[in-house]
Amino acid sequence: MDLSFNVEERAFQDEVRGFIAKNLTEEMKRATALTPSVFSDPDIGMAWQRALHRQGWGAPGWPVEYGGPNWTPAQRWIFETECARAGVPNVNVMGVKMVGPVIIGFGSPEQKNLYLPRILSGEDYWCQGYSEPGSGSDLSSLKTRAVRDGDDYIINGTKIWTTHAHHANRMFALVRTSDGPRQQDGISFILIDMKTPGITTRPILTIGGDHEVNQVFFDDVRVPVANRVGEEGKGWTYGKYLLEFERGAGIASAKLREGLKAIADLACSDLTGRAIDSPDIATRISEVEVDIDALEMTELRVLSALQTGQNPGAVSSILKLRNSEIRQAVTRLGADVIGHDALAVEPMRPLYKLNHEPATPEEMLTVMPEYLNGRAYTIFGGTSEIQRDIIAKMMLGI
Amino acid sequence: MDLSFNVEERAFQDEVRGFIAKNLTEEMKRATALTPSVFSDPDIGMAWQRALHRQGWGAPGWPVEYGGPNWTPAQRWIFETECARAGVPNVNVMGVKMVGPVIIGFGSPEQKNLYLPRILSGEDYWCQGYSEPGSGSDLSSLKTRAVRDGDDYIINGTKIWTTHAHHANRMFALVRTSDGPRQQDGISFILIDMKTPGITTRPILTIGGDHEVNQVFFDDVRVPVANRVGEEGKGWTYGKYLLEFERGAGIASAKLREGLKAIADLACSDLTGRAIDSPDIATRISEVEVDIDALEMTELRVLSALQTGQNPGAVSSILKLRNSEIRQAVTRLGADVIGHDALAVEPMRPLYKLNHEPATPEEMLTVMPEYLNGRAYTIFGGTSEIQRDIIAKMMLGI
Amino acid sequence: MDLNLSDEQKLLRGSVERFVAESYDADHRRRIANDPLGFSPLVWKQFADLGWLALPLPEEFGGLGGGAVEIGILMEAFGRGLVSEPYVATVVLGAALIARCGTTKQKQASLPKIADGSLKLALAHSERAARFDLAKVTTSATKTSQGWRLAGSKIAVLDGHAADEIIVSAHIHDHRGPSGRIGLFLVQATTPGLVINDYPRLGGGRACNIELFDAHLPEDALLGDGSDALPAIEWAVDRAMAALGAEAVGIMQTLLDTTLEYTKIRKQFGRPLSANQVIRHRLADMAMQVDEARSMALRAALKVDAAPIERARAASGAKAKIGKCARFVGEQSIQLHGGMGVTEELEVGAYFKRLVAFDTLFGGSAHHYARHAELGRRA
Amino acid sequence: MDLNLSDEQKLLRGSVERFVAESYDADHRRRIANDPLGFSPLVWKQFADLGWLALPLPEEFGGLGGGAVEIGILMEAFGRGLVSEPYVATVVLGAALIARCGTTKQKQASLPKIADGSLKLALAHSERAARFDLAKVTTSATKTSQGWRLAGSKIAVLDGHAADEIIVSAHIHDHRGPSGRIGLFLVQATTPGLVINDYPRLGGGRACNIELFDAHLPEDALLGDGSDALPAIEWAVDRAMAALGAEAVGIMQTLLDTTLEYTKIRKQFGRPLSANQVIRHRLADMAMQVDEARSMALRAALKVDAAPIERARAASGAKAKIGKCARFVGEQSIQLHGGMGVTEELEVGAYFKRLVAFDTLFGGSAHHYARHAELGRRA
Repeated sequence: MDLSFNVEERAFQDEVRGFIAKNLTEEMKRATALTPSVFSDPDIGMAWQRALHRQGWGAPGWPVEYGGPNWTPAQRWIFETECARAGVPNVNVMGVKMVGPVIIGFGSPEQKNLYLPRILSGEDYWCQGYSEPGSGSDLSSLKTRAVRDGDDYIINGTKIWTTHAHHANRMFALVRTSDGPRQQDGISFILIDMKTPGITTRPILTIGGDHEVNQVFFDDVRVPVANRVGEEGKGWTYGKYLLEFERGAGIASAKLREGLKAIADLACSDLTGRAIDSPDIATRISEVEVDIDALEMTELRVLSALQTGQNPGAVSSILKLRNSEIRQAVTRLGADVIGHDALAVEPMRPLYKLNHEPATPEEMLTVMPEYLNGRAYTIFGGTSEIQRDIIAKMMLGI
Repeated sequence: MDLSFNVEERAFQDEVRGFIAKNLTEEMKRATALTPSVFSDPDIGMAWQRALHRQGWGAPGWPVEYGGPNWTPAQRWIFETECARAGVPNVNVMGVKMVGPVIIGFGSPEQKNLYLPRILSGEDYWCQGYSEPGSGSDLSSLKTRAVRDGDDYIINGTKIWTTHAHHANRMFALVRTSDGPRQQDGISFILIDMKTPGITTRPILTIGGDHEVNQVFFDDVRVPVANRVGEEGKGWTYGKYLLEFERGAGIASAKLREGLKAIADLACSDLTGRAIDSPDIATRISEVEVDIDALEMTELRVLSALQTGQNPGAVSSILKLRNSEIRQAVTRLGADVIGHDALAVEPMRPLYKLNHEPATPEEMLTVMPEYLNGRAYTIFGGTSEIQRDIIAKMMLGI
Repeated sequence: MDLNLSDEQKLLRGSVERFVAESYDADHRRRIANDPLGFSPLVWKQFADLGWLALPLPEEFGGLGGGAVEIGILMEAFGRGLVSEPYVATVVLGAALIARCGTTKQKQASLPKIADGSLKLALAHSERAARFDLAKVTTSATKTSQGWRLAGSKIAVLDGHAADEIIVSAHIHDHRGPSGRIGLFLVQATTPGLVINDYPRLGGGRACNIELFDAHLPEDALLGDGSDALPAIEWAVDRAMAALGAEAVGIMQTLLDTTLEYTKIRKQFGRPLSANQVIRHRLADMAMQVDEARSMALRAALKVDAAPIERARAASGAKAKIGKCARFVGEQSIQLHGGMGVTEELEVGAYFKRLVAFDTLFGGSAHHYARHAELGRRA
Repeated sequence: MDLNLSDEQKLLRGSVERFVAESYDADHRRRIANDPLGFSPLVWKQFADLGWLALPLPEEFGGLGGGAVEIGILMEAFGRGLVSEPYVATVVLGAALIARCGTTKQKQASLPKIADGSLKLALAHSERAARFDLAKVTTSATKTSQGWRLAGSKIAVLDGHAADEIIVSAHIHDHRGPSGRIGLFLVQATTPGLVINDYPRLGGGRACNIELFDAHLPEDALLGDGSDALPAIEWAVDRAMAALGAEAVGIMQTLLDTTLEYTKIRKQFGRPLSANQVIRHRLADMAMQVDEARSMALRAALKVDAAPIERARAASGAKAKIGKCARFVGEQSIQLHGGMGVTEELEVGAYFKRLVAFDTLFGGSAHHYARHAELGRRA
């Protein structure tokens, strides 16, 4: 057993650091630091995606034949960790990490040829059409309906919580193509051009004041049957495959550590009247740091198992739960650290393009929006209650 | 609104203090302080009961015609608070607070004449035969059976968690006298002389090392039908009436406050290397103190409602829950305050009659047994889980 | 010993609850939230007409002589409607400090105008570097031949943008330098050298940071006789914390009611959310914490006139405990509302944010548990 | 970067798990609990035969040169059986200190005898007034013409009653008084002036308090050269905390397994306890915490040879986190076992008590979070 990197791993780490130093601009860095929602604005995120693509790193998780870099799990780890440390923008996760793997796994040759290169290059920007008003964590109850009409489906219904629908030119969606005795049956996986007539988008503001998610309405939207991925009625299977990706595949500890570091730096600063000297703050920082250490070790144990081809078991729910809870602890700590400044609301967005002097120092601007928006971590992607149900059932057999 | 006492109330407070000063011996006080289980040994507790009885205070909650002192709720409060402050022994709660009210409410004139004076005087010592192995919080599933045989019942079965069965000369028990479609039906409330042939008692040691509870076996035990309280098959009703008493009637905050004070004194002592100077201890003491303040206010609000004849609503579960949780917080704090000394186990009992030098100072002797035994607070009398079920159902209607 | 409401108190409760239910709905709150003033002058006038502005003021200056319990009754109802009028700033903090510290002339000049709604106040005390330590004041007040010169920065001034006069605390400097005494100064909003940078406040209303660039004040701007004002500030803040605690109870109660209702109606996997035992227990815990918070707010109110240490421990204990309960009830209300809870589509977010603001104001739970412990050592 | 067990480590794990499963059952534990020695000399002999006592010792003194990961594998399995042999006292603390601080002669004299099971050690370091501050030592060692004179009191000495030699820490006094250096002294159990007051230890095994009434020791009783031993003590205690953390993981795993099984079988209101969502979620939380504890114990083991601050932060972080998890898992195991859980009828109580003892040993969670934070400032 060894926690340290071997020679090859250290060399790769140097390579990643060199790449980041060369390609990450100050503007990207500042914009990322000043983004209080999960996803970077596309102008920032896609610039970074293009840089990654030039390097051949546009889709770290994809098989090499589709443009993946063929990294070992340890390399993935190093890459993600260095990116988190440097504060790089988020790329279009819905493209690279979500719909990409589904198209690779279940798409037709035509779909692969069309979409995958455009994801890699950043030409396409994807959004995810899963949730609906009323469906919540019970995704299989979805009601948006696609009715066959010749070589097209005609889609009617609405999707909600659609991240960056207002930026995306494409959506992958789960829609109901037939009714079966089981709700899960009769769901299909469809790729939709967002410029198709009949699609409208309504912004939904988060409690942190950010426009990240939307409601999308489908009013007789005509989509070619050729845009269906895989078989009709098997969409639930493909969608679940993807949910697994959403839940488990993240290497979360590195980002948490950077988030905590920013808060700890604030706590040590005169801007907060040195919050670190308050009776509880230092200890709470240590508590959260140790929780991150534990999560990191669990991630590394999973990674070690993957390296040797073992199945790490049903840990994705644990990783999702702990990540979301720790992230909330970090943002909560932030809210407590900034003290009086927690009262000030800055409603303008994006924060990195603010054209007036804000009421709080720039270093604090994202703290409250992140705390408030961060309440969503234990809700989206399956609530913490659902995750605990899953752990009890899958890991404990009860 | 007024938190302070009026002239009459202050006069009564003086009277109680005077009584305690005159009657509470140093021996009683020390024995009480060195008892790490809920109930005082009868030699201590019954001496105090006799003193109370001489004063006419043998059963504060009873109607005046049966020997109660006719106190207002505020006087009850003052009495309980002063007793807690002074550290008086526990009397036979199972007699005074449990079976007494049931006999008063549902007993025959003969039963009242026989038993009530003997409870007041301390001549009888009662235990409660409710729980059975396997019944747990689902009391109505009890299986101990009483079969009618002429003027007697013949009882077979077993009871468990029977506090002080090894001291008691009488037991009140719930037994099954018939089978109905509802489990609750067919249960009767019976008074049993513990010297009746066929009764055996097995001690059960708690994890704190105390012999307080027992399992009691009934092997063809013959009890006169005249010993049944109220109607046959209505025992569940009487028993529930009593459970309400067990849950709600306590005035718990005063005792919690004294328990916390003992721990805070230890924390300020050189015996613990002044634990109070540790980063968290002082704050945790404040947290618990504030929780006690909140509970006390809730108790006082209930009491004020009772004073004016209002029904305070379904708060007994809240009081039981908070009392048990705070008590566990106090004992947990104790375990942390004594530090290294938490490792030392003193197996001999009773602690106030120890005839060797213990490994830890006397002031700490009860700390660990109280922490360990204290785990039972959230289990006995209906687990915390059951209490939350009740609160959700009764108070929130879900 | 009696914790029942008197008949007058019941009447007051009825009238404020009715007022809030009738005048404060979601539309009103949305309108106000987008208003640069952050509250309605019309409503303020109604407060005056209803006698609520005069409620705790001394009777000899046009007040009704009410106490902290009456304030608590008002504030709890205000919380249920997320009322954003500057009641705490003007009445609970400002008027109280003038009533306690002011000269007779100062009281005569201010208190009747507060009562009739024509004078709004704010207290500028906190400074960024001080965090929540009330004794740390670096803003300086230097005696000049014409009066006083104030210099420094203040932060988190509640409703300062709307105040006609701001009460500013400053360390009094005499010819030997810092005197060790804090003074309170009545600063007209129009005073040259006073710069107000206001912003929307988390959970409704507004607050501001202010800068004093050698602002010149007349001699009688100093409240009272110049003795150290720290005890008065602590006293006023303790009262404000009791009042805000009651408001938080009202907010929590509304969140509990709303969330309970939602979990009964919202279906997941074919049955209402409330069919989940985990959610039922969560709601039971929320209900218990609302009850505990209510007990603590009442306790702090009943002890505002006790001896300083007893009063301060009750206030800090209440602030700490209610803050803890508020975070739990607020965060769980969001959680149980699911995705909708984290948006501006429902009002649950606004109520939650007001609770977060409550927890922050004058210091969070950890700060007040520590203060409670520290005061305990002194007791 | 590789966290998979090597083949040798897997073999070790298999053998110790088998040994514990076969030799350590409830009857054995009951017998041992009532034994004045608190463990079985026969089992100790088997430990020696299996090479476990030699495991971490340096190879040049008859050891196998194993590391903290191997110790962790042993300890986790020991936890599953509540093994009460004095492994930590003798091997993890005692042998390590001799190996690190001792002269070659001292190592030759002790280490082979530890490996073959003929020498048992204990470390007497803690003092009541010091609480968990390792740097606070008032026991004094004064140089005499014949050697050393030791005076003072020690508390919570693990397995001191069974030790042939006790390593006692003492503040070295020279002719000018206290030197500021702590020394470690090998004290024979039979030394006049050494008084041992032993008692059953919470959760199994025994511990003792000791008094040194001017105990006279030979000159070579001092381990090593007399340089300050505090860094070595901190190092050894950090290793012990990593080992005890692994043991706690084993205990927690057994409690989780047992409790899970119980909730499936035990019926209330006509259905198994595990049919309650609240209980399912509780068990899920317990499982997660066992997993987190396992991660932290491994992390501490992998960092025992890192630079002092990194090592100490890993050890304190692990101790704090595992302690917190242990209390939760332990207390909930009792709770879910209901009435039976709080009695000596089931073994769940014994496992719980061992976890409480773990949390207490060398300081609880709050102490170690504070140490972690303090070391962070120095890093």
